[in-house]
Amino acid sequence: MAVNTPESGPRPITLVTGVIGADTHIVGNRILSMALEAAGYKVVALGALTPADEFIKAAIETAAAGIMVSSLYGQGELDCRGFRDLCIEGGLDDIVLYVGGNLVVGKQDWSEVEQRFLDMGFDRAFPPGTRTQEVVAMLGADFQAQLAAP
Amino acid sequence: MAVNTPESGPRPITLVTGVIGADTHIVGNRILSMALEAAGYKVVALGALTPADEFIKAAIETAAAGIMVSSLYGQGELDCRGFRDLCIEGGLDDIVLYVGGNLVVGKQDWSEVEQRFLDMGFDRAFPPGTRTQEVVAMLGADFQAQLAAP
Amino acid sequence: MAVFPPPDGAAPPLSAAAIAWDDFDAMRAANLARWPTGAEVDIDDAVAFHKALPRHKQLGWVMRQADAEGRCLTQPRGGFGTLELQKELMVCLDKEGHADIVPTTTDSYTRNEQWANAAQGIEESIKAGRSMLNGYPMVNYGPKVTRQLIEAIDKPAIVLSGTAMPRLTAEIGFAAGYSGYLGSGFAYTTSYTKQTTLEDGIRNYQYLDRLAALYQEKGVELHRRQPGFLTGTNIPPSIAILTGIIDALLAAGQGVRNYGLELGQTLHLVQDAAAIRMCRVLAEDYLARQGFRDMFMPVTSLHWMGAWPQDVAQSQALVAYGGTLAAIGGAVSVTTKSTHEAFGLPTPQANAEGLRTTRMAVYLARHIRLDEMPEFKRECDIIAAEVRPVMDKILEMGDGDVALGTVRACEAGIMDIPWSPNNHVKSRVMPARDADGYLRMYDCGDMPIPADVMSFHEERLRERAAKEGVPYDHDLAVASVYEISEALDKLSPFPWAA
Amino acid sequence: MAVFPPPDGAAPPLSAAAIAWDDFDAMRAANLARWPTGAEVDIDDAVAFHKALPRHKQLGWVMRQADAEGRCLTQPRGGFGTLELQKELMVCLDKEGHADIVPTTTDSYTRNEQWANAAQGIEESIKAGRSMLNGYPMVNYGPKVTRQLIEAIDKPAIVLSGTAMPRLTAEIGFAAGYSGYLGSGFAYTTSYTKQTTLEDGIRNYQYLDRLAALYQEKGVELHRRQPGFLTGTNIPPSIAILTGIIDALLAAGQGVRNYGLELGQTLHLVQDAAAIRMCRVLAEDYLARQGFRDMFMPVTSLHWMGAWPQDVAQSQALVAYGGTLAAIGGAVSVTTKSTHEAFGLPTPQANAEGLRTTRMAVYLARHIRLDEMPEFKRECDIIAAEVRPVMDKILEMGDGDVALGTVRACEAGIMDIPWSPNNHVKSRVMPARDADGYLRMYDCGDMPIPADVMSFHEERLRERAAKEGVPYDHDLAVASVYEISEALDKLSPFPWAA
Ligand code: B12
Ligand code: B12
Repeated sequence: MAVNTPESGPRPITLVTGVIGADTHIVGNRILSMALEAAGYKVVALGALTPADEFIKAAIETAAAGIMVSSLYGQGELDCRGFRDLCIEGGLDDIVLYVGGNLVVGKQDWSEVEQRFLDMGFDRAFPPGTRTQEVVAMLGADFQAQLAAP
Repeated sequence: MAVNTPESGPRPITLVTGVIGADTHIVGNRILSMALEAAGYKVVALGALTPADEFIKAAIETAAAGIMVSSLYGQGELDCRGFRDLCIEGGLDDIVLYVGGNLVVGKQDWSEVEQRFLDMGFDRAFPPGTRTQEVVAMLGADFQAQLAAP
Repeated sequence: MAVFPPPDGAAPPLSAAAIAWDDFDAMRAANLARWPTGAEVDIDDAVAFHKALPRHKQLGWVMRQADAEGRCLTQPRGGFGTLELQKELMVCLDKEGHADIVPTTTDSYTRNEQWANAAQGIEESIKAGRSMLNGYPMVNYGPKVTRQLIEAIDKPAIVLSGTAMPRLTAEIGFAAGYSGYLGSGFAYTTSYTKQTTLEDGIRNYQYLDRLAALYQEKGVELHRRQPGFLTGTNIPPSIAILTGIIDALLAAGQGVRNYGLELGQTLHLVQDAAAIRMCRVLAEDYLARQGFRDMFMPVTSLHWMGAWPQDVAQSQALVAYGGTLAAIGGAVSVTTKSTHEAFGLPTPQANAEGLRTTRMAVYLARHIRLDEMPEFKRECDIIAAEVRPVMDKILEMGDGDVALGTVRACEAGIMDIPWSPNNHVKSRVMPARDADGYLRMYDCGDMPIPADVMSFHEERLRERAAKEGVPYDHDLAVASVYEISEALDKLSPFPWAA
Repeated sequence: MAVFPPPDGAAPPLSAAAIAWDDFDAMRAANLARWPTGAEVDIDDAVAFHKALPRHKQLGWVMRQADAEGRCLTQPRGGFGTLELQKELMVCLDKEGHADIVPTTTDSYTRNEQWANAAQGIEESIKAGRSMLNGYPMVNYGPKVTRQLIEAIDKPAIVLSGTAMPRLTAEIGFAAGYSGYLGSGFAYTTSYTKQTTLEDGIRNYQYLDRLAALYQEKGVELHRRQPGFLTGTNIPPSIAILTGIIDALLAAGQGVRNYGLELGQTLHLVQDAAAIRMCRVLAEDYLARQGFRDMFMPVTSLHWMGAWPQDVAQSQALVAYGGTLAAIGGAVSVTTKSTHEAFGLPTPQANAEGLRTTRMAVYLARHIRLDEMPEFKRECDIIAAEVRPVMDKILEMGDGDVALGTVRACEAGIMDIPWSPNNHVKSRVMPARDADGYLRMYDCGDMPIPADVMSFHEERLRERAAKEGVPYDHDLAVASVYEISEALDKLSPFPWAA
């Protein structure tokens, strides 16, 4: 079941969502996608079990302004390596990249985990149990900032 | 209800038991007293809420070979100070002194707690949850050793 | 024994009647003179302080409201030897533990009115940098200083002080702004003292109850509470309920109208639900019969009061189940323990964890009720069948006066308490757990429990003895004292290993 | 998608019939050739190894024995990326956790047959000194090496491998000496895959079940198990039971006779007991109707499979209650989680703690049964009323063949799974929690649930919406996904604070 993506308002910002790698955890990603739509974004939901390259393909095709990568199953640390490079190869140099879920194996210190993913080139990483309101708020702020920037 | 103390066999060894200070925890002390009787000792059970001096008085009167002090409520560290000195004043220089229960306030490292009570002059100190079999065995061994000693 | 002074002045003969107000004034004056901080007690100032508290910090109102809304509130225990440690503890229990009711447990010297020793304990604690006392020495600090504790929290506060001598501590506690006070003459005398007579213990609590009634007269409804957990060691529901009825009648006689009844958990889901239900039903019945129709008696369920296992993980199950049992039983509040129980007083954090685990357990089970279960009804009937003949006999022996009846009934063994340290009760009654996990009576001593009920107990206990291949004797009772504290490899080993 | 290869060779049309033995030999040969360690599999050597195991290490026997003795066994989950870490983990779960059944969870690359990635994961894990994989890469290590794990423990072992592609992992696992294997074609395809067709998933598990039957033919009864927890997200009992019946029929068709059914807990005491009871009753009924009268189907209850709270203390309540629910429900085993659930794979110690807490909870509640409770009977009836029309329709659509019927029923939405990632199910069914904590259906999509049952669900859910003052819409379902994971200050705040 793919989340349908209605136009909401004049030229809405497009976002690609999906769960990366061999990860089947769709629930949070689906709820997040619903929340982003409700917030007025055009959401291209790739669903669970999505290889990294499919995110980039979809982002190019839909001229997306951001990619929301979910990883819950613990192997995100392996799956997300070089994700930013793939974007750059695809010409998406400054596309907004968020990642969230249970990003690593086991209960690890969050600040370290966050740093690992920022180093991989993600703009923001979110800890387990993050609520959608928070994500929507952050995203709004970041796009505001982008527009503001000369 | 005082545990009655029948003669068991020729000149049984007499032990004084009780719960020291303002401590009302009688259950373990009573079960211990029963177990010691079952093991053939003559038990003088002073029960709960027994001031230090009453232990010594009873031990002198009954020519006891040992005193079993219970302290559960946490204030044993205060109540047991100088217990050995009281014995010596009473002429019970080498009476066997055991102490057991929840000897201090809170969950503290046992080896330290044990040392504190050995320093106070107790021959042995027992940690929370000690079972009576263990006590009876130890006591037997210690009296054997005493007899063996020249 | 010096630590157990007789009640002040020449007292009228023991009875359940209310203390005359002018006698009471004299008694108060003498009582407050026993320690310097007594002089700080000014009841009208105290009444004003209580009235100024928001109602959600007044336990009398909070208990009534929780009962009306069908809630199960959480309350821990906790006391440390200095004001600073106690404040830190209470704030932690309030904020980190989400406690609905915040406690102050007094230390055992204070409980035994050995205030000089307590003073020394405070010093030692400050020196050692850790609490050398097992509770807060409330009398030594006095009401003025102690109010800082009430002001530090945003919940109602209750004094927990297991003793037969509460008179001065109660004056200080109420004056400090505590709106709840746990303790009663019959229950505490039989489970916390050795030589104290029941008469002395009852008189001391008649003073405390009269004091609560005095606040009531002045417009402040305090919450009094009865510690039916007794010795905490395998107390059958009927015995706990009997003590609850006795102490409630004594309190009502002094004018108390907001009186909680505590029950230690048996750890059997059905038996605990039946106990909670019948406690209130039977108490209301007996109080009404004695003419007290407006006594509010919410039931509090207590986490397992017997010996705990040393394993933190096992203890977590007892903590959580304690919340489950209270919620399903319909208790108005639950008193919690922690995973440190087997070792010593919990740290504030461990105590707060126990509260949160319990709160979650209550949330998960809040909808469940067993009312329609035949087994539940059977246990309710058994409890009633055990309580009524004993309670009726007690009242008969006192020619209708519960104070006299209780003293005489204990002398005769008609009323009895398991594992009691007190010389004035026979403590011949011996509870044990049966094959289905119910607490039964192996021996009821001289209590007039109907023969058919006792033969039911015996049959159930013989079944356990048979199952375990042990003799049917009073070791069943001793084994039942240890059972819950045993390690898992003994309690439930892998069944088929070589 | 490359990661989902079609079944080997030209396959006969899909049906529930048993795979012919000589076809099966060919299929096995091709399957084992897919990765070097496949060559290590020698079924006769494996059979000899299984027969040499003491029976208490054979899960087939252990499950039957536990069922006969009325026990509730404990089993955790657990897998790490290297042999050393995995051995340490399993020994810890056996010794420190007292686990009755010891697991090996495979990693997600292995599950998706990405063995090259798994190989890299092993190296990375060794480099990093911590597991970079979320499970044990069993195929990469192969059966010979993996036997060291079986030899390191004194309990039966089970493979946990959530995937639609179990064929090679199963060969390796059984050859290594695992006597239990979790997984099924319908449940796992609908909850663990996106594009895989039900036909492919079913065929893959027909292979696995046929392999188990082959061991049976050779005198080794293995324990197969069905993961009725599905997406773990608010699965109503009837839907879990439907998948159980479907997969059990498919397994029976291949010759399996020892087949466990797993149910994720709803966290409602009565609903879970009813689910456990009706799961077995309805499964036995439908299997008998299809001619399988000797299928042993013990039910396993699973600790909450939805989102967990971040607070360790709250999680302790879920762990303990998980044991309580399994014991009272009469489950033959309980699968445990830990207080780390919300964060990540638990450490061996945290995992062992969860086991011990659960074991104690089971001990405390082992005597309780709700059979005589009217509310229990009502829920049993509701479950039956939901399952029968759907199951009958499925069989009808397959002209008696459950494989065909299931594929067609899912296409039509007659059979549906909540929150499924799979494109071949509609996932229109929307569960939500009602005012009494029961899991109800807000929307049943195109499932033929009787109108009176659905209006009962609606009435209960409207009551909740009213109580909470929220609109009656599908946000009820979303809120129910979060509910149990909420922090206490949101879930049950102090009610009366200013
Ligand atoms: C439900 C569940 C399952 C279901 C998934 C069903 C499905 N198809 O979706 C099932 C049972 C199938 C399952 C399977 C497995 N699971 Co699982 N699962 C969970 C569980 C219990 C809840 C997840 C969930 O739905 N949460 C509810 C939603 C609403 O929250 P969420 O997913 O976290 O998403 C929110 C936020 O994270 C955030 N968010 C999510 N993505 C993104 C992305 C961006 C860009 C942003 C900004 C925010 C964001 O917003 C979302 C909405 O609020 C978690 C543990 C937990 N959290 O309690 C384990 C968990 C995620 N699973 C885990 C594992 C290991 C597995 C398995 C490998 C099997 C196993 N060993 O147990 C398999 C994986 C199979 C595979 N190939 O992926 C581990 C991961 C381990 C780790 N990271 O160290 C966890 C943490 C449990 C644990 N502690 O072991 N699981
Ligand atoms: C039952 C109980 C009570 C009952 C006691 C009833 C009675 N009159 O006996 C009641 C409810 C009245 C009670 C009251 C209090 N209790 Co209390 N109580 C317990 C509890 C739960 C079990 C004790 C018990 O009976 N165990 C069963 C028996 C068989 O075991 P045992 O007593 O440990 O004895 C065995 C061994 O220790 C050993 N042993 C005992 N004595 C001796 C002596 C010698 C020489 C030897 C060799 C061995 C030995 O052999 C015994 C038989 O196996 C413990 C915690 C726990 N253990 O789970 C707390 C506990 C002892 N109580 C405690 C406290 C603080 C109190 C109170 C101050 C109130 C409060 N703050 O909770 C009051 C004290 C009042 C007073 N003045 O003493 C604390 C002590 C704190 C500390 N040490 O840091 C404990 C540890 C609970 C806790 N963690 O807070 N309590």
